[in-house]
Amino acid sequence: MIETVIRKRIEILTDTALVRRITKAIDDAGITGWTITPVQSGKGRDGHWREERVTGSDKVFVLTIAPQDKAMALAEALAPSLSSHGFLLTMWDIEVIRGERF
Amino acid sequence: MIETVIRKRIEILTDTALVRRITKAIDDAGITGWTITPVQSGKGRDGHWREERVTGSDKVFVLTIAPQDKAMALAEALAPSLSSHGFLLTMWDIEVIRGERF
Amino acid sequence: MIETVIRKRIEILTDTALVRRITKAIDDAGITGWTITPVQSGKGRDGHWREERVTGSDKVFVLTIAPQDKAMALAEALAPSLSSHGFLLTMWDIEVIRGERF
Amino acid sequence: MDAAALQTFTSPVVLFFVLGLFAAFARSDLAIPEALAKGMSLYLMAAIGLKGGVAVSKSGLDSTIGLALLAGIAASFLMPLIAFAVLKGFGKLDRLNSGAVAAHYGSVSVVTFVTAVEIYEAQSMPPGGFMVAVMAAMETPAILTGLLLARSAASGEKRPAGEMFHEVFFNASVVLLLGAFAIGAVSGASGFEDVSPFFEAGFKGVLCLFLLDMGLIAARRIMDAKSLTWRLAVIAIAIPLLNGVIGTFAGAAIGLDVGSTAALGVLCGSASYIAVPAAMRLALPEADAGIYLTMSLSITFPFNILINIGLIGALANALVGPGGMML
Amino acid sequence: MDAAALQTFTSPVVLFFVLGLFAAFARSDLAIPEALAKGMSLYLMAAIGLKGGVAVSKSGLDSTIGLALLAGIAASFLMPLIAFAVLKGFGKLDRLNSGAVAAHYGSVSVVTFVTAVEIYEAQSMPPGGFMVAVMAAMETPAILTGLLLARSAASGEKRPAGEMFHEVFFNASVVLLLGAFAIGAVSGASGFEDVSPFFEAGFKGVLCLFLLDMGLIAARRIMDAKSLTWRLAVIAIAIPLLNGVIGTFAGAAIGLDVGSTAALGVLCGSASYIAVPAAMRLALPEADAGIYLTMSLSITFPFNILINIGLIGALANALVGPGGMML
Amino acid sequence: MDAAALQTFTSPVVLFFVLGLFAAFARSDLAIPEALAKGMSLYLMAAIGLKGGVAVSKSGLDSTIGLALLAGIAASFLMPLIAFAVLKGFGKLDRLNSGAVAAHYGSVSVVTFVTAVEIYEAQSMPPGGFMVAVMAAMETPAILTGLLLARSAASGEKRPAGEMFHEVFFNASVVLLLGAFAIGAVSGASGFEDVSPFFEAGFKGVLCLFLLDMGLIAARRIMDAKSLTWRLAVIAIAIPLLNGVIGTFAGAAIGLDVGSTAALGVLCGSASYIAVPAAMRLALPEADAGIYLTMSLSITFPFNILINIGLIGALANALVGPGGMML
Ligand SMILES: Nc1ncnc2c1ncn2[C@@H]1O[C@H](COP(=O)(O)O)[C@@H](O)[C@H]1O
Ligand SMILES: Nc1ncnc2c1ncn2[C@@H]1O[C@H](COP(=O)(O)O)[C@@H](O)[C@H]1O
Ligand SMILES: Nc1ncnc2c1ncn2[C@@H]1O[C@H](COP(=O)(O)O)[C@@H](O)[C@H]1O
Ligand code: NA
Ligand code: NA
Ligand code: NA
Repeated sequence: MIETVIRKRIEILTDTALVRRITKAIDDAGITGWTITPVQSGKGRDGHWREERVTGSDKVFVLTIAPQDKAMALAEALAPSLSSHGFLLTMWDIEVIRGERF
Repeated sequence: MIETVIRKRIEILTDTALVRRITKAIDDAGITGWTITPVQSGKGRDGHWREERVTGSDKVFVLTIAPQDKAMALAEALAPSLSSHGFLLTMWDIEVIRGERF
Repeated sequence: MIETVIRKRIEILTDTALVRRITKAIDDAGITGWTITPVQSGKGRDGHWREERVTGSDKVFVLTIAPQDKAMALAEALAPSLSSHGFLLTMWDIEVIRGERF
Repeated sequence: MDAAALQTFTSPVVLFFVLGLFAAFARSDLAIPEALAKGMSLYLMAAIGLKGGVAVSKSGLDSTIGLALLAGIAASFLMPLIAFAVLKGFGKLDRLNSGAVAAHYGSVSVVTFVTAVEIYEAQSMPPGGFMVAVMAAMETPAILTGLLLARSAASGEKRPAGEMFHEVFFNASVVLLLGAFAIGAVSGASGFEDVSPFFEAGFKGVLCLFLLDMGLIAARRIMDAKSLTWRLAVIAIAIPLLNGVIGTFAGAAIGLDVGSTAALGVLCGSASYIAVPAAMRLALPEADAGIYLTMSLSITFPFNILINIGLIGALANALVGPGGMML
Repeated sequence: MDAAALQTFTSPVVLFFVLGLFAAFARSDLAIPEALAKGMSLYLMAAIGLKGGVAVSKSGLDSTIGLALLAGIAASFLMPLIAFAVLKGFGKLDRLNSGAVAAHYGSVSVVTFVTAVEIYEAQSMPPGGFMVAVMAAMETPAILTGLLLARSAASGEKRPAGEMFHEVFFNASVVLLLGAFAIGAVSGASGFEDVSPFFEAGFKGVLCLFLLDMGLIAARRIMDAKSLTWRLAVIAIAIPLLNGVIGTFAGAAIGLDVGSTAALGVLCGSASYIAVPAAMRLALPEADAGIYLTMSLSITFPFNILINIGLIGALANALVGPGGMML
Repeated sequence: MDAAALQTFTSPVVLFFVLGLFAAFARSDLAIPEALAKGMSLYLMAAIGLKGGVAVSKSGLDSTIGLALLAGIAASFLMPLIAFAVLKGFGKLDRLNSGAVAAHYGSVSVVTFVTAVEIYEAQSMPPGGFMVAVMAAMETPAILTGLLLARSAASGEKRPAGEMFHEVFFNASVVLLLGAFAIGAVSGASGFEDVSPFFEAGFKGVLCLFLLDMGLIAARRIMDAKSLTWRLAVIAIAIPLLNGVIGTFAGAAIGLDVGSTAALGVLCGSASYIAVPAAMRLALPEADAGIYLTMSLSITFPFNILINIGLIGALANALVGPGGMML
């Protein structure tokens, strides 16, 4: 049986224009890496929104895998921006193989 | 320490053509929003399928975050279509910050 | 109340060029299907990487839903490649409806 | 017809399609990004619509055009009936899938039409510009017939009729084709001149790359196909032959010129693989997409491009060409 | 001006925009893939930059060009002040959102400019090539003014000034416009000849498809708009009218030819919906994107394309055209 | 040669590449959507293949063409040996990475070739159309040599030889280049005429935008590069110089015309950054992509475009040009 360890997976929905702030926060939290995946459209309190790269109004998911403590530090660091910038942050426990990397 | 609350994250794989039905069901369940992310290809019982926008046979993920009761109501509402339309629905518990939004 | 069953969701981040090996491993593990979603960019030990389809250096997520035993068999089968090929594998428990399909 | 048939196989447009088929069968990893394929299909529709509109702004409207429109619409409504009977009988498909497939054969394929226009123009029998409007008019009526045929078999919620009609009239390709047609008619030859380097000069080249992609898709699909029986494969060749002949005779009967006669034949013989599949996903999700897409895209489409366009051209020539039977 | 105004509405470029509006309002599913829309906007900027540079390499630099640049930069810095006052007063917007919206009206819309150039060229009053450089220079100063106006209202972290200045000078569209302009100036007419089939002949056709997409986006956005009041809608028409008049008089005052005068008017009257929204997301994330995008993209942009370009052209003609008041 | 060298730097094609480098170094957010970049690279390969095929259909086949093909294939097989020795010795790379990098330098870069053809045509020394076939033939043999060299170092599963051979012959770019070449040869000048507005007139413009993107990618990659040593940077310039000279002498020796001689030099001097990296990911996943991509894409590619193409052209001229040494 291979060994797995528990880590947190954090996914943050954010405006493309603000990605650098998030990834900087991830780096600052001492997390080893991140991955960005595309998003097509969505609806929130602001009403329906569509991917409109022409007007620069598109969003992406930034996802990162980190040990519990670093994950909480990241969430803590981002919390103030969550309301002002309309980020959406979700996290949950996952199992990873090669846990020493994260 | 920031506070997190537990919500359900539901992800539904569906034909692009049927997205409106899903998002309508989400709105009807009283859930605050949804996000759509692209899908490239996949294999299921129907055999290998590729993103073929030319023939309109592409799929997307619709994901939505909701409290337990609304999530179950949504799953209940979509259940009949699951077999007829070949949706794939997965859900799991996540922690969110700013839980009052969902 | 509809019935849900617990399955494992496995997501593997991999080079596009290596996708076929992963899907072959999934098929070999007797899992019913898989879905591929796009990835835009990321940072790991190798430094910042961007989606560069021109040079073929892009990545995707391969995700598959399977019962516990088959999921572990898959993880076991992929483990050796994880270090040599730089895959990133995460998995967690989810609830699915129509569990008999997976 | 020999020289003409040969010409088909030395045309870069057709050869790129063959290259796509070949590359897919050889399991090459050649692929066209979807955004680009989508863009090319929008371009082709805008260009063909514009050209048609400009042509009509020159030639004006007459009763033949009205007749051609009526014939096209009638054909789109009625052709699914034949297909349905054959699919249920010889094809052994159930009512639901027979209806879904039948709708595809009543509708049309824009790219088949466009390729036929290129080929007929090279054979000095250019179809009239108004045939673009006929094509747009034929796209969606078949959907209604197909649904009526399948309906009693479909379980689950029925879609409101309003939603269906909206789709028939405001479907993306109908809007773009007719919109560009109207723009061409309004701005006429002088307005078109400015945009013609883009929409006219580039046309065949874009068609080459688009057919390369279609070749890839058609061949890859058939290699994955699971639900296709030999009976269905036979039908996917027999129906375009039959409908092609019907359409060509109809064109000759209402007095169209030779190019337009052939074009009507091609429209009748062609099968939709864009608008109708999308509609069927919505209206008849239980129908097997593996069947209707494989038949229309992987068998009928290549058969039309490589063989049927040539046959229909020859028939039209024999009927209303120089020295034709019906002149 | 009647014939000219009519000409606007028979130009395929404008008609495709109308088609886009129509398709979106009719809730058709017509859509242009984003990668393509982005590509077309890069193409349009590269092409217009090149053309401007080649024109300047022919005509050389003179003091008028310097004056035009100065006038443009001054306008971009100052126009947000007027807009800000109107938005806070009549528009009843708060300080933060007033500043954010004002920045958009000080900056420019590349596509509005490009469409105006096409229309004025068809009316035999082509703007000078150097106006491309004026446009590039006008894109970003307004961002600074808008931020200063909004700043005291903005909570949270302030962005370092260095980051702001970097964005003003190395913004993607500024770099591409000025870079292509420099390439055109360096390689001149002979170097341009080789690439002109792509960048010149294809230009209007690409503009057609791009405006089709803009029509779709503009109309869809306004149908979803929630935060738009009638006061804001009125302002989104009044400001381009006012700024257009100011810019046209400024152009006449510094002695520009009739086409360049009109072009300066259009630049002043147009509102950014690419560079400035992106900057506002970064610098003023609390501002409501629903307001500024809907105003600039869904009201001002269509108003400029369909009406204001024509009005400004007529005004420029009256001022410095043949027999104009100021000659 | 001075005028010719200068000409390189007033060519829009090269200037757009420089603009891309500049924008990336200035950390501008300018970016080309990947779908578009992929599409442009497919377009360039289809166009160059077609043109080559049409040229051969005019000139016919002769023994020189056969010799050029043989020389190219031999070079692709053998050049990795030199590179491997240098990389292990001077470069201090391990066996595995030396083999992986060596494969890149044995193979070719389509865009370098295409740019060279544009530049040599402007200098009135157009390479022969058959050089496209030579290029296609040179793409993949180097992969085999590179793998043999690296293999003993590679751990883990070995790939079946069949899979490797399939990739060598049915690699996307090989299929597209040779397929389009065959289409050009079959349909000849008359068939090409129809599609030439798209594939010929648009060619240089597309190349401009593609090189803009390449400049962005090359510069951004080197700014992120971690594993690059100064020794490797020196090698990434020395090998294209050396291989360029070898290829040019080989071309002269087998009696190619001056343009084709230079083109063979450029093919030998260029390094793959598409086909070979993709193959290495599959076959040698443990090799460091940061090394081989940065060397071939961020150093060798710009060096070839900006300097080496000019040098090789001058050498070819000195050898077999008018009054050349070897005539
Ligand atoms: N309950 C939800 N589930 C999933 N995504 C959501 C939800 N609420 C908001 N979103 C996403 O977050 C974005 C911004 O939401 P808001 O800040 O509410 O306007 C929306 O465009 C959606 O993509
Ligand atoms: N901690 C992490 N969280 C999320 N994604 C990661 C993480 N570490 C690495 N990655 C992703 O995995 C890819 C390869 O990582 P590496 O093998 O460390 O170079 C990166 O480009 C990222 O996309
Ligand atoms: N076990 C699975 N894991 C992940 N995705 C799946 C799985 N089974 C099916 N899918 C996805 O669901 C789609 C439809 O599946 P099916 O309804 O079985 O044809 C496939 O194309 C896959 O993208
Ligand atoms: Na038909
Ligand atoms: Na303005
Ligand atoms: Na080489």
